[in-house]
Amino acid sequence: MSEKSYFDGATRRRTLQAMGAASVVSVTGLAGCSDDDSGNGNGNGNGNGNGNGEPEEVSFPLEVQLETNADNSDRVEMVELVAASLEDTGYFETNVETFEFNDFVARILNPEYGDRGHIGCVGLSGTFNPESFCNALHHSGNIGQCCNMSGVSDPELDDMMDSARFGIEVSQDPDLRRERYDEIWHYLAEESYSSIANFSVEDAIMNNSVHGFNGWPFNEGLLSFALYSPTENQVTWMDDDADPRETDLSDVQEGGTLRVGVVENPDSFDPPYSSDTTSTFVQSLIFEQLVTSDLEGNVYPWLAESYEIVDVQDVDRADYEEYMISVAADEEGAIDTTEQIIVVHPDDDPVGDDEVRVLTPEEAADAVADGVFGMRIQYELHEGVTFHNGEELTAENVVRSYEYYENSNVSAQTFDSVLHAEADDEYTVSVYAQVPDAEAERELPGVYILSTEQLDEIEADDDLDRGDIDPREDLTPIGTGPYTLEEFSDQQFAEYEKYDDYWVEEMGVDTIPWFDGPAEFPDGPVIDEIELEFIPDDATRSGALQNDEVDLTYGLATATLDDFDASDDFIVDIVEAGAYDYFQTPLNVEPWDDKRLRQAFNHLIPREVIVEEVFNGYRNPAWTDIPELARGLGTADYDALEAEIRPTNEYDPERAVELIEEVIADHGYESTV
Amino acid sequence: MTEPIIRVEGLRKYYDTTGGFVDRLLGNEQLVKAVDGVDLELYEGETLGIVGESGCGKTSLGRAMLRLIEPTDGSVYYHGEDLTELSSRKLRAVRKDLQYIFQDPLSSLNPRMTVGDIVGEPLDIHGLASGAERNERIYELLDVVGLSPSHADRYPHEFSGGQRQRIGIARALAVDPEVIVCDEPVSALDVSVQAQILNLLEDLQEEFGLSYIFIAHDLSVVEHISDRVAVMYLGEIVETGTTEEVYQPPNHPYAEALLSAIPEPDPLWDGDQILLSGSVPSPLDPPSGCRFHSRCPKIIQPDGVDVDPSEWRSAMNFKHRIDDGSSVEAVVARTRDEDPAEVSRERLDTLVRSEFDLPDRLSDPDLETAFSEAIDAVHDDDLDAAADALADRFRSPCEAEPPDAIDVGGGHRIACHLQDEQYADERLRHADHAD
Amino acid sequence: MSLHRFILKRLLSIIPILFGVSVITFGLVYLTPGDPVDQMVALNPHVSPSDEATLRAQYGLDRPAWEQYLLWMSNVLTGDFGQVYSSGRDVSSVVLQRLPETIVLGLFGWIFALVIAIPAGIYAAVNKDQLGDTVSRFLALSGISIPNFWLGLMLILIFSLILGLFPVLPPSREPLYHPRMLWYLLLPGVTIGTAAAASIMRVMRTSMAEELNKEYVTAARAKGLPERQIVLKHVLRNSLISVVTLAATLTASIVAGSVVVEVVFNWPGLGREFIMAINGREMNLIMAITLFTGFFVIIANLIADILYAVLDPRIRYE
Amino acid sequence: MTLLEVNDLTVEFYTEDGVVRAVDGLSYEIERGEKFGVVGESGAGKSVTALSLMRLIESPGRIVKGEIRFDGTDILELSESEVRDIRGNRIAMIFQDAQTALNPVYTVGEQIAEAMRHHLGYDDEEARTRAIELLDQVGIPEAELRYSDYPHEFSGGMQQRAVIAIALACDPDLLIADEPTTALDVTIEAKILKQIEALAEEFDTAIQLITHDLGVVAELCDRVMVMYAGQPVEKASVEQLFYDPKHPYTVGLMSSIPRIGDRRERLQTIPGTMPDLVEVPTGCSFHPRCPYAEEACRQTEPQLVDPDTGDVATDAAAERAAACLEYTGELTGGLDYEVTVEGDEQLPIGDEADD
Repeated sequence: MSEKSYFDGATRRRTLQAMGAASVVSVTGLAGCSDDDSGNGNGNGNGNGNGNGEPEEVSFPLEVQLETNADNSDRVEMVELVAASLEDTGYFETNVETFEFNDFVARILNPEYGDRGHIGCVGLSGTFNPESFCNALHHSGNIGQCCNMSGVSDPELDDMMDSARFGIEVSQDPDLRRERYDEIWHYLAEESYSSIANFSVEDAIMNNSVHGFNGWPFNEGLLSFALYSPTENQVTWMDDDADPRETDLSDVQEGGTLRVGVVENPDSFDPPYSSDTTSTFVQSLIFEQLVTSDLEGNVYPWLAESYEIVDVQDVDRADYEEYMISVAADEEGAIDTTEQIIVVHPDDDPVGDDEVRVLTPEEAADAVADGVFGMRIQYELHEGVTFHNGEELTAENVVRSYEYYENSNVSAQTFDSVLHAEADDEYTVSVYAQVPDAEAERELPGVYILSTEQLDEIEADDDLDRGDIDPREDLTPIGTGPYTLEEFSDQQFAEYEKYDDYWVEEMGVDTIPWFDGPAEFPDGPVIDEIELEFIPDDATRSGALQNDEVDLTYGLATATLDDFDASDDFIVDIVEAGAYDYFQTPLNVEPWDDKRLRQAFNHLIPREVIVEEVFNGYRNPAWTDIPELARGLGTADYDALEAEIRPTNEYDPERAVELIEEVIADHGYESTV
Repeated sequence: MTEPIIRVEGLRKYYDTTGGFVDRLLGNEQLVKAVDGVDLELYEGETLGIVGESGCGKTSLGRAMLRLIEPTDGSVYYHGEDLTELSSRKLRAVRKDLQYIFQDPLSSLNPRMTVGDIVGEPLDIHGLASGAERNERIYELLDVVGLSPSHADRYPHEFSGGQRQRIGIARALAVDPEVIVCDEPVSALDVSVQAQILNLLEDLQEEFGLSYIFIAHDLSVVEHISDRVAVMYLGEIVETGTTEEVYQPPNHPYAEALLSAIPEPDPLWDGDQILLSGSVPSPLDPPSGCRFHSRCPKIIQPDGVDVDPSEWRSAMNFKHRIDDGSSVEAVVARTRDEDPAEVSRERLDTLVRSEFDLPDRLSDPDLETAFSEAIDAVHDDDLDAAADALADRFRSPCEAEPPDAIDVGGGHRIACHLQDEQYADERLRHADHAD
Repeated sequence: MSLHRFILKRLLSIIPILFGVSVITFGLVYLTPGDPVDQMVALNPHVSPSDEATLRAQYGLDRPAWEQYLLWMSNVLTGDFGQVYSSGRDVSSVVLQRLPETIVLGLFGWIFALVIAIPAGIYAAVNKDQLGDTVSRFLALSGISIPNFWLGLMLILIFSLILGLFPVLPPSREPLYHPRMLWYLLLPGVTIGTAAAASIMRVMRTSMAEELNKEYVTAARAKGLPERQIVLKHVLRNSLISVVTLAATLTASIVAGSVVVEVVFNWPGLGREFIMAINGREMNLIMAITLFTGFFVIIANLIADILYAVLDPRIRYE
Repeated sequence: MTLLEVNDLTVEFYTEDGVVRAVDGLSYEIERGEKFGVVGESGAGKSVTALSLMRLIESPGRIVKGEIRFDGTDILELSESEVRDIRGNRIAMIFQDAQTALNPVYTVGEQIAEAMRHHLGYDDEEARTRAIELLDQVGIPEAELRYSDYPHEFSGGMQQRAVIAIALACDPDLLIADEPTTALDVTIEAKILKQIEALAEEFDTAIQLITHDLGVVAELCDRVMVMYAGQPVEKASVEQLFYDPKHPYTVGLMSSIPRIGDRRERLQTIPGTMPDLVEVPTGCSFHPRCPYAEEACRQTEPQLVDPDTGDVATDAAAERAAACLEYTGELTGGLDYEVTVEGDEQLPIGDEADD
């Protein structure tokens, strides 16, 4: 049975990112770089960051402490393996320290963490956006944030990362963007600021009644993707009799009930008022977005029949200055307004300044009206799409939905790119980006489209607040999605039924312009009822599957997956996912400021051994910093990239020792090795 | 007379059994008056016996005297120094001279210490001896109380009751005290052993010039060992005097009753036993006036009443029952055949008279009238009215005023209204009836 | 003192106790690193320090501890236990929804414990030092030593997965009072009650064996009463007095045990909620659950005190 | 007619230190309505004897031999349920410490009534009424109210009365009173003794009174048996015992009691203590403490004999017996003590008070 504790589930739940489920990661710590640090890694050699201020004599074997969170036993094991690997060279004396999850997060988010000279290890979750595999770890703006633990402050790298996403050129030229990311991966391989150890997989385990199921890299979309996704000709059906390994679309059976063991209780059914992956999981059967995605992250219009980037302008955030209003900010940086802050003037610092200039929705509308915006994407909506309450989808729904996302739990990630949404006519809506953004096609439409009637009801009823779209508040969520929520019992179960007037079924999947699947592909999901059972404990969830109380579950400990895989009664589905574990060496502390030592460290991570020994093969070694799922926009040629970078990430103690010896010799460090 | 070695003045010890803060706030204070204003003297070399029934406050008195429990009020002068005022440090020094022997030797001896350590402990505490000298002293003490030095290495449970009491005595003697308070030292022992211990105590007194306060409920033991005796009843001393004065003949009706009740080890002895009515009242709410009045066979009759003392006693018992009772059944018990609440007035009258051992007609007509009224009221199940009917006539001076302790000569003090000249007639009446 | 006044007094005394509990709990949570905002946004690269600060200000988390506490306290006094930060739901409604689940589970564990322990304790005491006593002593020792979660998992493995007698998941579509629940509750009830049963049994045995040696037992025998009547009437009631004490203190451990058991058996009770609350640093929820469970533990003790007096007339309400 | 006949009763206890013979070859009989005293100090085996009569000896104790004929039937031969029919019904017991003998959690009334319900088949109401009557009879005022009081609400004296009421509940033929007044104050003791005496008379109940207090024996009993170390050492009528004791132990006991009006400076004592029953001295078990002990006493175990004739008198019916070698002529020094009676009463036993 599983060794994973329930803490793991909670850990998973707490991370919020637009798409990616974040797992927690640990990093090795380097000092928080002050602004005047030259910051290109090896330029800051005086090692002033040693916690107590007294630079210690560097001598080999080098004492180093590796740190991670204690509740993730796999990660702890991995860190211990790495520590042993360091020790084996004879050049390190290691100590592994573990912390309770919350303590550890607080520890590494301290901007001074990098000064302590420790090597931290955390897990993060990336998305289809290649940026999610470099920015959070290395951008100087993320020191003390998530999750530049060691305080990487490299203006050149910052520029590279910014220019791979923002600006007219990249936003219009995906190839240019891919090239720029390739440069970043090479740069990172050379500097070795971080060492990504592995990429996770998403698992799904089901019994033989489940047919055609294919996984999705992010578990919040696992079920909705598998049930029905024309982008990949994906459909799941129930059939107790046929061999589940034969998944020909001609065998599709309609009807049945799918029972799913879900890892958490959802916080809320209100899309912007929940940030846990399970909430998205349960919402994604009910709500839909303007666009959808395939397994490589390519974006397809969905509720929108089509979309078009109609305008890109060379605007940066300072250009909104004339529309901005001035608002007070307290010492902590809290900005005193009830309006959604869309843009803070880049020259202002809420923490340092008493007043900051900000752009709120009203001024954003003004700016757009004056033609000041970064990008405009225009969406043509399908006509005849109905909500579960019969309401028809119009541009109004889209605009109201964006408004509803203001000041919500997910407003930070929504309004870091969205500037404004505006109805052009009944079925046409434009969404504006703040600056030219290569990710705009994916980022801008990242909201669920909600029922206007429901939003009106919330506004009209004194007893209802934003965030109350939830059966626990006696409000049944209403979307355009293929399933309606029939019954929900907090901490226990949710029951869905197929929505009879689902628009794809009404229109026929063939009417979707980009669809080029086979004729047998159904016009909507085929399973009649979905029952979700919320079972946080891995062992219990696994037991429920074995006892035929659920048909499918996911997120089981890797140790149990082999058993299921070996059994004829169960099928294990694995796809590579975006979560990754990474180490960061304290690059602002001597001798780690020498990139050769960091490279040596990178060579000392036994990635293959880790994957096999610790994760039972249910993870992939990170030969580059970018996983397969993000390769669409993250590299020009994935295989070539891997061929070039992989040597820097191979386990190679001999090379590591060479590098270390060079460092010792060049700096004249004492060594007794 | 010489100055007493210990003089107790107005000593009180109240125990608070109040339920807690809330009750105190509501004025529901409950105080057990275990010792309530005791005056005593102990002279050098003498044994002062303190007797009384269980619950009369003997033990509290003994312990409060040595401040083993903190007295509520009053003074205890030891060689003129008030123990109740001493600081705890000074008190400890004085304690060396004042020792205490417990009733139950087993529970007062630490079961995990050897006899040698038990006896040696006071030596250590007061720094009196150490090393070889200490051992020698322990052996000596054991020898003095009739144990062998070889016993020093054994544990209390290996000894018989009498031997344990000897150990307790040896421990008390270790510090060479002046005064020992013996709290029921022999009541747990077999008679043959009891005699041994009593003899031992007497021998030790002679040898070391000790003064004893000897607390016991056994009057024969107290008489045997004591020079002077104090008789206690409900927290008060009712009589003090030399053993002779108190015992031969007894003066206070309580002392008299106590003495008469002792079963005489002589099958042909036919002394009259005085059987006290009722049991000892609660010290939470002691009777008014003379505390003994509720049981006293010689309770004084009011002016104008002159009946047989036993009739008067019965009449008063009836009155008290009416006062305390709540229903007819409380006055006369229900039997299988009869329910006093159901019977006729006449039958009730008969039942009550038989219950309280009253004659068919009370010999005093006024009393009979009042009694009759009371029965009427009881028959109507109105006990309050019955109480009112009796209130006037059924009344004793003993209920009204507490008696002063009257010194009848040479320190012999008796606290009884009968000693008061104004009740001389009453004394005569009892003398008459004694024949 | 009358029973009414005693109960009233004890109920009043709950207030300072709960106040103390709340101060301690608040202090502990406050001193623990991290707050709800950390938990919500810590690993989200999109959230800026300013966003975090704004959130903190919104929840009042930027104020000094004492101010936060006073605010919380004054809200509680008006019956407002605040909201769950992450979902915005009323804490009181969350707690009230979970409470019956935990009470049912706890009660069931309780009843199981008593139903097993008391007869077993009687049996062991009456057959002291014989085979049955030795066996029961062994079982009791095992019962005390086996960790809850392990026992729960083993029961699921054996009775659900291997023997197929019980479902793994609670019949969530049935109301709590549905008879099917009784069947399902057996395994979690056994899990939660085993340790308690073991301790109660041992105390029952000791206490009964001790009572059996008392003179009133000889006196009862001397009356010619049958042994069965002596044990079940005279001795049992006296022995139960110490069991009641233990049983009351065990309430706390049953509450604590429910945390683990609820997770293993997927029981939607307060215990599971509590774990999530702690992970999320949901101060309001932690405080409310602590207060509620504290309240119930105190009530259990109060009931025990009343039971004492029912069992033992010598005990006065003080 | 003989109500109880005990023959050669021997009770042993198995302890870690060895076998303890708590009662050794005890024989006596009690007539209907008779008051029979058993005297001795702690450890003499009095209470064990009492419990044996009701077959209440518990492990590790065991009645190893002898017979207890009650009204012609040997109790030791009866089945457990037959014994239960006798217990509390035909033989009842008054316990020494009423406080511990009463179950603290049931009302006094209930504890009286339950035996009646059990033995006499009374219904609740009958048992209750009778219990109230009994409480009244044993001198508890307001019996009806007191019926529902709990033991702790009774004073020590009242508790003892309640225990007496329990014993009398089923109108027993034999009442075993085990130190019934030892824990009480003299004032109460006197009343209770009187009460027991009166009630025994009323119910025509025989009493086996167990006590260490010779005063109590003198007051209540017709005949007496003195026990020492598990054995009977003297049997006599109460007058004989007090005015003409035949065993040195009896003499020692009597002279060690302080008496009111006794002006002796020192009490006579019996040196030493009752022997540990694991190691009973050879010969006469009293010899180590006996002032008249001779070598023979160490060697020979004396039997109960008629002190006048020296004939063996170990059977239950023997009226007068003492276990001392003196009476079999085996002592050379003789017993040298004198009983004096102060006052002018006439001794009932004539002039053979001394030896």
